[in-house]
Amino acid sequence: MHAALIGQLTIDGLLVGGVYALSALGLNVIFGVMRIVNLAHGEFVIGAALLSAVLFERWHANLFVVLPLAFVLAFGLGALIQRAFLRRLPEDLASAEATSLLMTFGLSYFFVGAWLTFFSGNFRSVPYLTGAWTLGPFSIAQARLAAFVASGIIAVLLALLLRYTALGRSIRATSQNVQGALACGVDVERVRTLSFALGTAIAAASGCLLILIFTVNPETGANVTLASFAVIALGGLGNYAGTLVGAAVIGLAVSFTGYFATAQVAQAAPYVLFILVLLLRPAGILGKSGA
Amino acid sequence: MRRTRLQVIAAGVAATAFFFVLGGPRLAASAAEKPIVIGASISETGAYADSGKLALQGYQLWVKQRNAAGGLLGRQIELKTYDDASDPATAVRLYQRLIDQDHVDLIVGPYSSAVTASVANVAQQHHMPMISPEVASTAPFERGLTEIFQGIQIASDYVEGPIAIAKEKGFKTIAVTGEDTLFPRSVVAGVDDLAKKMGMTVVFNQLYPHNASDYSSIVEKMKQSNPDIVIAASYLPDSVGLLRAMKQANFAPKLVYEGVGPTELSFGTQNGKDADGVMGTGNWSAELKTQGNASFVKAFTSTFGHPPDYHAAANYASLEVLGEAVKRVGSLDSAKLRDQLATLTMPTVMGTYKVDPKTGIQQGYKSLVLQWVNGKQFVIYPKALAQQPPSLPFVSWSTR
Amino acid sequence: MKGRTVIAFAIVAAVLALVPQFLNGYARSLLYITVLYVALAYAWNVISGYAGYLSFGQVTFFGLGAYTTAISVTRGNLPWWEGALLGGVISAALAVPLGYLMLRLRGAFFALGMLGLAQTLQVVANSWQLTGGGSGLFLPPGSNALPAYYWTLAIGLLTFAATLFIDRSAFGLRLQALREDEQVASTLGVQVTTTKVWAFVISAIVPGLLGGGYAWYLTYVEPVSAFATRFDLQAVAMTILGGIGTVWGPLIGGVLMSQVSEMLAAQYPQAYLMIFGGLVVVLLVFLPRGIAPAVSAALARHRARAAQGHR
Amino acid sequence: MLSVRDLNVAYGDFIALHGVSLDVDEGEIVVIVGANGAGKTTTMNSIAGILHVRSGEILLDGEHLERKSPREIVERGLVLVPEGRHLFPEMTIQENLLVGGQAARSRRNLRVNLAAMEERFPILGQRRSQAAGTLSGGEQQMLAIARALMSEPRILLMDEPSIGLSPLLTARIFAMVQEINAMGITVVLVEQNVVQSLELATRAYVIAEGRVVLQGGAAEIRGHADVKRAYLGEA
Amino acid sequence: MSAPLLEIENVSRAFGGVRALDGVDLRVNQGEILCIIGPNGAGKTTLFNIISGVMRPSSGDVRFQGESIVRWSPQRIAAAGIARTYQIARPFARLCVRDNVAVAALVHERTLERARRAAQDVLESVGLATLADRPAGSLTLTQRKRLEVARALALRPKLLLLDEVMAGLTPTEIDTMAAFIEQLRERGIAAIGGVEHVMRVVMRISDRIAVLDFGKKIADGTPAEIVADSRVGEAYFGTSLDDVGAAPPTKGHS
Repeated sequence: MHAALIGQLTIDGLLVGGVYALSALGLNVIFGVMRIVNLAHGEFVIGAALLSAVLFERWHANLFVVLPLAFVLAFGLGALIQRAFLRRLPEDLASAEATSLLMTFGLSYFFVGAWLTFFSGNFRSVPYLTGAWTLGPFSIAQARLAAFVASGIIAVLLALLLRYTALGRSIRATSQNVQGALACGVDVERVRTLSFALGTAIAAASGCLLILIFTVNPETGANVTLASFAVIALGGLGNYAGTLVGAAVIGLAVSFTGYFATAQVAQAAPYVLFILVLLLRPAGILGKSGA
Repeated sequence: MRRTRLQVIAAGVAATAFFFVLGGPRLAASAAEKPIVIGASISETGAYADSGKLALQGYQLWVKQRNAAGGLLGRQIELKTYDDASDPATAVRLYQRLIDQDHVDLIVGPYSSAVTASVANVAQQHHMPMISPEVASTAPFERGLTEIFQGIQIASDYVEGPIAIAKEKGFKTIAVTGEDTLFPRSVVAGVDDLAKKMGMTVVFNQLYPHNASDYSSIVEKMKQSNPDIVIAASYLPDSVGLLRAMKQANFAPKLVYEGVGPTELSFGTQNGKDADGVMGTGNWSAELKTQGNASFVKAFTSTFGHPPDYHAAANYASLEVLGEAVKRVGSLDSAKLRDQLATLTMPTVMGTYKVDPKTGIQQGYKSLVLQWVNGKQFVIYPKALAQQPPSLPFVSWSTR
Repeated sequence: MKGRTVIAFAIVAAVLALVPQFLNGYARSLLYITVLYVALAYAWNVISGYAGYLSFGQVTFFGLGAYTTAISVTRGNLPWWEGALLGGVISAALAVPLGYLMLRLRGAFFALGMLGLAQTLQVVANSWQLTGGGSGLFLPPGSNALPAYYWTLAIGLLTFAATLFIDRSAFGLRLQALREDEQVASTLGVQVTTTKVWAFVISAIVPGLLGGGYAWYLTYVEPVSAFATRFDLQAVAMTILGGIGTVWGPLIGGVLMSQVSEMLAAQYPQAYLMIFGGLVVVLLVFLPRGIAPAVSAALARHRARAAQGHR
Repeated sequence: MLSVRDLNVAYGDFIALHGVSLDVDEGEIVVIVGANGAGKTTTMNSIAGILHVRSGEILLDGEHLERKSPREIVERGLVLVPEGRHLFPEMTIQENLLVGGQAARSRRNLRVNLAAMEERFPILGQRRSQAAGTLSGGEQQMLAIARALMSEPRILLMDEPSIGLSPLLTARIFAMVQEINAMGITVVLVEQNVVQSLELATRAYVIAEGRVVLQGGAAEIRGHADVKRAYLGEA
Repeated sequence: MSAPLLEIENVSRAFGGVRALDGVDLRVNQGEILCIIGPNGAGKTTLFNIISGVMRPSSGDVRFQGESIVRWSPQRIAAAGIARTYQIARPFARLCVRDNVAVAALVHERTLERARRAAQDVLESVGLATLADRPAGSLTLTQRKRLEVARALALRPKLLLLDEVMAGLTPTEIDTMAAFIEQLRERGIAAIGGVEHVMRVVMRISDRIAVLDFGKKIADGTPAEIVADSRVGEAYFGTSLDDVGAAPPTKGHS
């Protein structure tokens, strides 16, 4: 019985971890290319989550319609934000990093307000694939499995894009060495716009999957941002494979603390892990070493 | 150089002060033809937005009907509301604004316990009596405040029903959970004693935080404690989340009770068939044979295009009471109104309004247990008001 | 010069102390909130403006102060201002070890770490018996907002004086040096860690003290509103509007923004978040240094012209 | 072929180049020498479009480049091998080369050029799926040059290709510069290794404090007293 | 003979797998001028980082006036009398020139006012006094180099670490800087200069020269000894020093 319980908690944790991983991947792509820590990331996740909830309520639009739609919308929105604001970050304030932080902090609240206006403050969820499959002593929630599989597919597509296409190589080249990319004639401005757009679109995709599992409202974006950063902090900034490991750890931590401690502890688990990792590796998480 | 700057600052301070002074006292309305203004803040946005909107419509309907019937004291009535976004500090400022700036004649309560708890102090300071139609927890009333009155059933009554039903069926073990905020806490506060009295045992008792988004762990824990019945003191979003997590964990106890969440109509739309069998505590039902209830439901539905829920009913009833008190007093004198509200006993769509004159805690309204059966809500408790007997046990997920 | 500063300071303080006597409760409340936000913005400006460590979690100490006060009053039967004072002391005491830990982080990680800290404390408040969990704590209903106002005003004035001091002292110069380049500052003999921890403590003690007044004003403390990062958004927006890392920035930005925010909050509470957030973004593009430097530059030009005229 | 007129470049308030002018004819090897921080790299980066030019003209075959993006400049056949190589350390050697050959002008020959580079630099072929960061300094420099050649440049700007390399490797790099030139590619070379670079150059410019202080044939520059004094350590 | 001012003993430092410094020994005496020469990447800056406390060595010891300072913080080392400049000048861009120097002067002065006065004096001595109120970010490269030196001097050091202090200067300025460094000797300040090129000056001003190559010290001696060392020529210049026409030392310290 006890082993079965551990197994069940592990399954639950890993399946959720898949969605965390996707959200964190989006954040990681943006950081890699732009060196911007996007504090508004969670808001893009939540925006898409709420959109799919509303579309489901109104027209029973299912995931497979909403996800591509949200992806495209977010892609456009991301490109617009990069073109209109992030590209114009002034260089004379304390540092480029400070300015980008302040700007994305402002953006995050802008979108909290926007989602409150569009979607109201209601907590929403999508009652789609609400059942579970039984597998021996374990029950596997359909929604969780679907979200996990979809996350995996998107992550694999992203990996293929990064590895085997000219755009993907340009993105990686720019994130590894801007000067080098410029010297090779890579259109770095375009790569930045596309990367921010892509990161935002991935965030949106993860939002569409997250809402299958979680109940969210416009004000829960900050939690998602922090959880995604916790994943990256664990896995290594700019390290895509590490992201998966980090996400699994966060998923398991939430699942196990939720059971063995309290729901409150589970809620705090990503932050606490995040702070701990930061404190143990204050500079190290910028490094690409590790898993 | 420094002096110039300080002059600028001093001028700024003076200008700001001037702004405040000017913005402050306005000439009070003297003409009797002016409408009576009732002020309130409502959570149109924020965590409680869903219910807040229905609550507001309850107020609006009463004002509309009253005006059509000639108003109050021969004057028309105007409702002035702001959106407090479910934030206590904002609500406090808004009530001060309503009272000091907008010079409303009467106030009624906002939505949610947390907001009301802070606002009650403002009412007290300004000696403005206030009925709170949304605060089931008694804590805000036990602080020695003299101006607030509870316009809804008290929270600790809620679980009596489901436990009585469970007792009748011979269920023995209870798992208790709920959101860790003021109201749900008061709902489950007495559950241990009650269970003991009924010869049942609480095998699990743990709350989850506000803003929780994933309920799988807490459900897994409840499942492990293997209870006969689950009592969850939850609002709409968490009751939906909990139910879904129970389904995913393939956890089906014999009785599922989920606080106030299941009384909301969207509980049914969000859960579909999964809602069947779930119980909740209602303060009101469209089927209730209280005075004016049938016509209230009809008027509400035709005005807003959707049926009312208990928020709408409670807010509507509060204005019924306030209107009656004004009529009896014959003026807007707040001291007299206060005394009137403390002692008044009258029928409303919610039942009989009657409060403890010392604390303002509600004594008249009785709570109901509702159950979803085939996509509809039915009153199943107390027996005198029951539309049908409880449908038990809860059907296992695999056989639905 | 010094004497004149003191006199001007005293006059401003006296005016602000007397004004509420002529105001109704709502206007007092508004004045209180304005002074509160300006003081919070000043506190934020020390760690984020002068020391260059952007924090989106100073509300941690605000909530801590509010809770300390509520607990002292309800469980310790202390007068509220003693509780508020205690809140300041606890915030300062906690800020020292926290500062040593968190200030090892840089840039985004410090900012995120502080955000996470605020969330963590919110969870603690939510789950602890002492803090009343999610139900929060009720304070005895107060008679009116005046005591909270005077408390906040006094702390606000002290914070302003502290900023003046920082701007003109060796401590402030060291802070700015480490903001520009921490490593160089250290090789020039600046006690980098001590200096920035001090700045952090100042930025913590102020919200710690103010939180108590807020608890008294609201008469109710609960986790969500006590640790709302919106407080930090307000401080950020106000300081950027006025001028980050300047003496007058938080005042100018704070007074302007609280008026705007009050107008918006009553009718468009969600739009108000949009406008605050959007304003931060737009300001960073078009007026990144804020109003204060622009005003000083204009004043300097004016004075230069006047001086030429005299000659 | 390349003509730079009165180039001014600033970093914030700091002016890095004061009216630099250069001329490079087709087929030449032009070397730019000068002390650390004199403005050599700034000049190269400005020509390649990486730095924003405050004023002045950069003409390639009569076409203005000074407002063009780095990408547009590469497309016109002017390519920079930047100082410090600036490889993509976690991408494989082959991927580095592919990024180098991505320009529209050379894309259709991508595979051919890749094969050509692997043939010319056998080490790059042998280690094609190894991360670039694992190469030694000399190999990295070769990769940087090969990456630039992938876009079929007409004129190659090389910024300090011998930096940090042993004498032996430096000699190989210089030999390579001559080979590249022999392929018909015009070369502009920035070097601190004044003696050796002047040996293979046709003409030279000396830059100090953001200004061209001397220019002329390589031999002439070698003999110039000021240069000896400043850079060769002669009194 | 008195104990050396600074002793570096078997210091190594690795980054990842690369050894930036490999068992380096060095001594600097009171008032002595030591130049460390070596190509870019030879380990000069790493050595300066270790002496000034910005970096810890992987192994080995650094003693200043007989005390081990490898565990000291940079500010403690600075206050004890070791000042440094950075290869690429790093002014506090948004502070004025005077305040840039005043930060360092605060180590010895109690009040800001006095530190600013002391700073003004130092600025006088390096010829930046007229620029005292300008933001440091607006200085030219040469002025920034001077500001670096001014800040270091404001610490009233016993030992000055000058990282590539000649780099980017014109021949005339190099002469001025050389004269300045020689004058340090008279004031009893020892100096370690890291130099990549400008052999002419190195030969003239140094009491001793150490040569670093790929993290290893390959030679250490008087200028005359270094010129005579064929290994140095090979490693550093790819040819012997005679070929590049390095002048013999003008000062006979041998």
